[in-house]
Amino acid sequence: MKNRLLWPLLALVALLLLNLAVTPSFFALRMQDGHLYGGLVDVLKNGAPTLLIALGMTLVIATRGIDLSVGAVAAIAGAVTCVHIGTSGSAATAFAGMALALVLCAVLGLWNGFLVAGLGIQPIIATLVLMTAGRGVAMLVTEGQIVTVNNTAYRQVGAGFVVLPVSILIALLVLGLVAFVTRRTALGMLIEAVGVNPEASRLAGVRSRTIIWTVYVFAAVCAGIAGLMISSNVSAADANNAGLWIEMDAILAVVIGGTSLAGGRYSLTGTLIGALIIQTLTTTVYTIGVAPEVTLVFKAIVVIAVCLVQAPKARAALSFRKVAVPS
Amino acid sequence: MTTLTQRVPSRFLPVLATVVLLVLAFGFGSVRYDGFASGQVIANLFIDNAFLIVLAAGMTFVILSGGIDLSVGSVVALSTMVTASGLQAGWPVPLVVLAVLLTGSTLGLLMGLVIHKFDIQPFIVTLAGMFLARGLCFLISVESVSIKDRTFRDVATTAIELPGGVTITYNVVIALLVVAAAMYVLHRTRFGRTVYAVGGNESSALLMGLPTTRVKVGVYVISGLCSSLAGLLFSLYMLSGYGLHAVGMELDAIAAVVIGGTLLAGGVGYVLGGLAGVLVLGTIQTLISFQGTLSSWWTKIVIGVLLLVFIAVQRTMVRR
Amino acid sequence: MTESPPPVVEMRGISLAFPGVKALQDVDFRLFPGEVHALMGENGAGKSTLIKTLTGVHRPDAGQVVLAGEDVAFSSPGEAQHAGISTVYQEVNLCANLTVAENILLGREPRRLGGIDFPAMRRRAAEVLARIGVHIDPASSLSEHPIAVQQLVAIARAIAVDCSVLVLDEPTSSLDAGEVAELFRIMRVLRDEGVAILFVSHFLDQVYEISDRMTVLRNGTLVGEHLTADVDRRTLIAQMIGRDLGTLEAIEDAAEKRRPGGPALVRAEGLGKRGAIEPFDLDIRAGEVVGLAGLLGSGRTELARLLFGADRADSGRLLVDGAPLRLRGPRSAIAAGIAFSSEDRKGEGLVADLSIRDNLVLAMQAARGWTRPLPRRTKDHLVEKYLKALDIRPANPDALVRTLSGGNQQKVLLARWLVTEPRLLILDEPTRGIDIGAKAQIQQLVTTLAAEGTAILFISAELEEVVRIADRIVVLRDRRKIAELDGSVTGVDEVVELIAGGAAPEKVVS
Amino acid sequence: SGGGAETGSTGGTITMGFAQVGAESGWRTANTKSIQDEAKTAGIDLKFSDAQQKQENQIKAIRSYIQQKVSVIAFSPVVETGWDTVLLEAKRANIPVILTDRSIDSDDTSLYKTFLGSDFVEEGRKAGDWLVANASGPTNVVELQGTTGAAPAIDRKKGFEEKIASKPDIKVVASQTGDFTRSGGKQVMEAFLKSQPKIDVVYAHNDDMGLGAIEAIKAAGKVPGKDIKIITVDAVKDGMQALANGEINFIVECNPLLGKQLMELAKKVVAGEQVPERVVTEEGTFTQEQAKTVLPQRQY
Ligand SMILES: Nc1ncnc2c1ncn2[C@@H]1O[C@H](COP(=O)(O)OP(=O)(O)OP(=O)(O)O)[C@@H](O)[C@H]1O
Ligand SMILES: Nc1ncnc2c1ncn2[C@@H]1O[C@H](COP(=O)(O)OP(=O)(O)OP(=O)(O)O)[C@@H](O)[C@H]1O
Ligand SMILES: [Mg+2]
Ligand SMILES: [Mg+2]
Repeated sequence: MKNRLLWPLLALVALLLLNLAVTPSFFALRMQDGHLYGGLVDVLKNGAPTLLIALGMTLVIATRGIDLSVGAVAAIAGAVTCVHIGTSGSAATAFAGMALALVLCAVLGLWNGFLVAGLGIQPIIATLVLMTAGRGVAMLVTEGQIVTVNNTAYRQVGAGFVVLPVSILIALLVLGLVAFVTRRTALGMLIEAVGVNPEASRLAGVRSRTIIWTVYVFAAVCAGIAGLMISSNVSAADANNAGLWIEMDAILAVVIGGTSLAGGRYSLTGTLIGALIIQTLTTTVYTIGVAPEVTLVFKAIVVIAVCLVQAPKARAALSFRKVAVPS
Repeated sequence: MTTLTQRVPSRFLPVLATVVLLVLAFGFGSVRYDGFASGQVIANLFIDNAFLIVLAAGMTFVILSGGIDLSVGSVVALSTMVTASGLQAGWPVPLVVLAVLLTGSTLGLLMGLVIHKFDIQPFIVTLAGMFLARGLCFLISVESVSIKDRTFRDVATTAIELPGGVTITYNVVIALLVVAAAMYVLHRTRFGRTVYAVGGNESSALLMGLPTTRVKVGVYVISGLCSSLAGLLFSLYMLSGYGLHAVGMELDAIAAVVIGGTLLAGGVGYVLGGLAGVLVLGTIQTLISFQGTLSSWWTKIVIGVLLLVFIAVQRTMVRR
Repeated sequence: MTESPPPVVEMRGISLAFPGVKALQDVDFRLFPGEVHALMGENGAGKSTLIKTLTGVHRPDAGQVVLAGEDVAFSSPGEAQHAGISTVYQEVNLCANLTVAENILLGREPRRLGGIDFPAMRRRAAEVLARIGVHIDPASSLSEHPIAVQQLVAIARAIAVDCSVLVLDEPTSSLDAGEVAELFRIMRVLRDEGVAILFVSHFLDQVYEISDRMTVLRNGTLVGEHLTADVDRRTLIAQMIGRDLGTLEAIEDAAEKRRPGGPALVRAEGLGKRGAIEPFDLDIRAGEVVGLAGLLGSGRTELARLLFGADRADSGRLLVDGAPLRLRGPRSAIAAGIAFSSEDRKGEGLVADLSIRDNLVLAMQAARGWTRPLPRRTKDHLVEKYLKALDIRPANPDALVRTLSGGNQQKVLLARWLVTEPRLLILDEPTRGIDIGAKAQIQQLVTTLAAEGTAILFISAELEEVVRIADRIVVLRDRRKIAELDGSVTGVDEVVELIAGGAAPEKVVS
Repeated sequence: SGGGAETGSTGGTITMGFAQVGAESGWRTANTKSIQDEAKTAGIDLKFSDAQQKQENQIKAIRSYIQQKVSVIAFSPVVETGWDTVLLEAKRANIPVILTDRSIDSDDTSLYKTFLGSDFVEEGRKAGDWLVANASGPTNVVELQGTTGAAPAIDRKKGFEEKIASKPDIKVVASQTGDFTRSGGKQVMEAFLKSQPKIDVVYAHNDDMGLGAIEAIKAAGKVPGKDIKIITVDAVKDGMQALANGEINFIVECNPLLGKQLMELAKKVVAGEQVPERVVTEEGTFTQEQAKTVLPQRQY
């Protein structure tokens, strides 16, 4: 387990070192007005929404599901909050708006859970419905405009600091919470059981529906919080672009982190590393000045390299080791 | 529905349910909109989605084997780019076609080999393939390139007259041929049946002594080939090459295949299901454009709702 | 017989280690043409691993494999198959989403005009199935059939081609006497044609009946190779388990018939499900072992699933302690104290990718709900207790169940339900693939549990076992309950007659 | 296939089929709204469809308009290329076509009647002109590009480079795509601020990226508009506000309110009147002072 995470971690470090080579000040941290600044802080901060969504996605994937709607849900969260805040500058309005948004996200999660666990629709199309319609809803809320707000309390979520950027703290808090809840209660084990063998789990008396329902709600709430961060970061709700394709990044983070799309055993730490790798990759592209037209090729190469490094078979191909067939 | 359930083997039900739904949707459209009840509207469904039909056919192979291919949309874009710039550079048409098909299959082969040899999840490998193919487009040119070649234009604009004054294009013919070929391969050849076996249970298939390597790599070659062919059809359809063509089309292809009743986990499904899925997506779009009064956001919402109606009704029909 | 032809398969000095386990150490093995060679050993001794090393599933760390005089190193089972080694692996390894015919013939299907000739394929599949006495529709999907039929299909696949070596890893674990006889008949025919047959089974009777020679493994090492005629059971068992047999026999005698009185703990009234089992009545009292006897496909599993709520009944009702219980699914059954250990441990039983520990506590944890995790200490205590009680090897709670040998997996499944301390324990083929030491252990466990007041419904393809430990036997035929025999039954013959439908059925009908 | 131009007009009222690209930005939404409102005012029956940013969807929509026999088709081409086939069909069905926002690349100019819209290259030039006029000494520019491959991104870059080429002091030291979004602009700018030792000017291909860059600059403890000058394109309301506040230094307008002109053209085209092949929209540029005066009247 520890060993399994070693290689992704090395890949992450390698990427960071690449940045350091190009920008010598990349690792430098500096305090300014009690805020911590630096390249690493930026990576964490910008990676926070992806990380949050990837956390929710990890649990969904562990149950053999997938949630494509997270980007749309994030957009809805931002839209609802910003429209609720409007021109108000009061903290109370901001909190009410955020609470409203998160409750709504939970409802959307229930909806996904209903389609998957209740109606038995394949997760990918069940959530495709909300992926498409959800963005429409977000635009309906904002009437297609970019809604700009000017609310200091709301700014804190995505752009505020308590020494570290608040978004990092929130993401780490959620990570800790999920880790605690799934590993200290039996939830994690039951999720994995449902993901590996749904029928055997059912016959062992596991409430698989409730569990599936729970993970979709959790994923939606995570997406909601991420949506708040994204929108708060720029103090505006962009229904069309907020969280666009973030589901792909999140799934990629989960998969790089070593969780199989076929469900079953998952690793939250893996997801954390995966999300950081993805964000570092993006940041690297910006810092080392990869031309936009080469960006995608660069990303493709890095992604493949990262995967090859951590694939046991690829390493085994170099050093001669026997390869056992899974049975 | 009970009589239906009894007479038709249950595995055909999803496809059948989809077809019934399509008929219902067309009935609804004809009653509601002028000009909807015409053969040409149905023909347009095929004309406008020929490339998606081909993509879905290739994707069916991959999904049946338990994999997924996210690169198809980008490979379509790359194919249009290769076509357009090749023609611009004065290459003869057959050479261009060959180059495109070769590019697609080679990319598929490479992805398949990486997936199989190094045991990396198809999702990541094909996602990297997606980046790579689109990146290559931009390396060729960031701007869109027009196709001015006469042969190409002629093929693109030729209308084949069907009885009843309905016209279709060569694209449709090619797409339907691909579907037929895919059906043949999947159902009548050892390769095809092994695709099902691998998707059903890979380790069993291996222990049964089936050529799983060939299949696991082969499906990506097929999907790559289909993507590049779809790219050619797309070039004919658009008469241009562009790096931003077909953004997100992989999702359409996957959705079509899954809507048609193919299990994402692999092992269960039909090519015809994919075709039906494409037609469902196309019909939703046609209904919306005939409505013609929806704002951008209502368009999205209605697409989602119609999609939901289709899959939920299909689901209840299949459930009995 | 000893010296004449050279061996067709010779494995020399084979060693193979998995992380943490040395599965094989310097094992030699020879297989001669025209013999049935039994590979013997306890659960986890390395039998299946040796077979998989032969057929290219695993690459050995050391040693060589010689086939017909040539060094071979297969890199996939497909290659081994092409070289003439036909194999039935221990767990059913077929594709449930394909038809029976495809499962038998895929890879060597008859073709016409470049495509598969399906009618010919079905005809051919039906022929092969008929050879082993199975009559099912070759065009039906494999998933429609119970595990035993799937096992027969796997055997059919193996004998559908001409081969020089036939490997059968516990092919009889789910079969009843009739099927076993058919299989043996075929094996003899093949042997006489010169095919070398490698046979694994934990049923000593079967081994002695069919095999000519045997190789014994213990803990991954070779103990010896003998002609079957040269070793008696006592010696063989002593070789397999590495100690004397005394204890085992004591256990076998211990089972004595009891007839507990009292009201029914669980009572089925007209419970039935169309197409699966006709409505039946059944009483099970606390402290009683009820055996279910019947042929393959007679509906034993279906009956058990109805009692557990795994399938929903469409007639009748179930009473627990005299009060009707609405079964909405396994959960309500579990809540009422009913446990069900499925015959299909791979598909419906174990969660292969989880550890032994998680699998052991799964049912209990599910019953408590996720918010009330079992305390770490309780968990460790339980796990330790059952690892020891059932002698599960390796005794490492963190080992993934997937990596256990077949018999040890079965023990884990059994332990999962024992942990919940059920009032009614339904055991569907609990001794499938379990070695004879462990089998005796489990039989004793059942008797002890019954003595402590647990009601047990015991299903086994091995009739002797049922007769030995059941206080009462319910006989099924053609998905119908046809008789109930009380403790006075002494011999297997009596039951066999009923099952086969020869004798007048209603002997002691409830 | 026969039929005259009048087939389209059902009972005198004009039906217009409009195939919009999508609703990817505030600019686009304002554009859509203007067209919808003006159609109502002009008494034109508008059939609107949103292509969700996909050219093939636009083509499908146009095809369906032909099927529905509308009197005139208008659309904003996402890309210059690839319209010949479907426009040929429209021509065969005798339905006149008006391009808005952007032209198409075709040898056959008879495929459309007129093109109404802005000139993206020209916008880039205007931005370049201002910088050339206002830069003193060596000037390091970072560029926030639009979506890679998108026409406005390519042209605004082209026009800008064309102009600053005249002054070797002005150098584009980094150029990266921010996908036309605020978050994109902010993230890219954050990275630039770390990797570039000296940045004098930000040239953003639209207001939104510029607004994102402002956030990043502020967070880094610098003053946007003073320490780092900012030039953007579009002139949407939020951008104008920032301009008036002194956080942006110069905005090149790209006017989305084409509705009125479009409807006028449509009426003429349907009536068979002659229209100019190219109608350029009225577009200006804004400095900080100008922004303050016009801000109260801005409608989008
Ligand atoms: N893939 C694997 N990974 C790790 N350990 C394994 C793996 N496969 C088998 N083992 C271990 O190798 C040993 C031998 O197992 P094997 O399956 O060969 O036993 P067996 O003799 O067939 O037993 P049984 O009678 O129960 O089937 C066991 O300790 C088992 O746990
Ligand atoms: N020899 C056979 N020929 C045809 N069908 C069979 C045969 N054996 C079993 N079946 C099938 O078995 C199914 C019923 O199986 P069920 O699981 O109830 O049997 P069982 O008595 O529990 O047998 P098992 O010993 O396999 O557990 C039916 O679908 C029937 O078609
Ligand atoms: Mg074994
Ligand atoms: Mg059974």
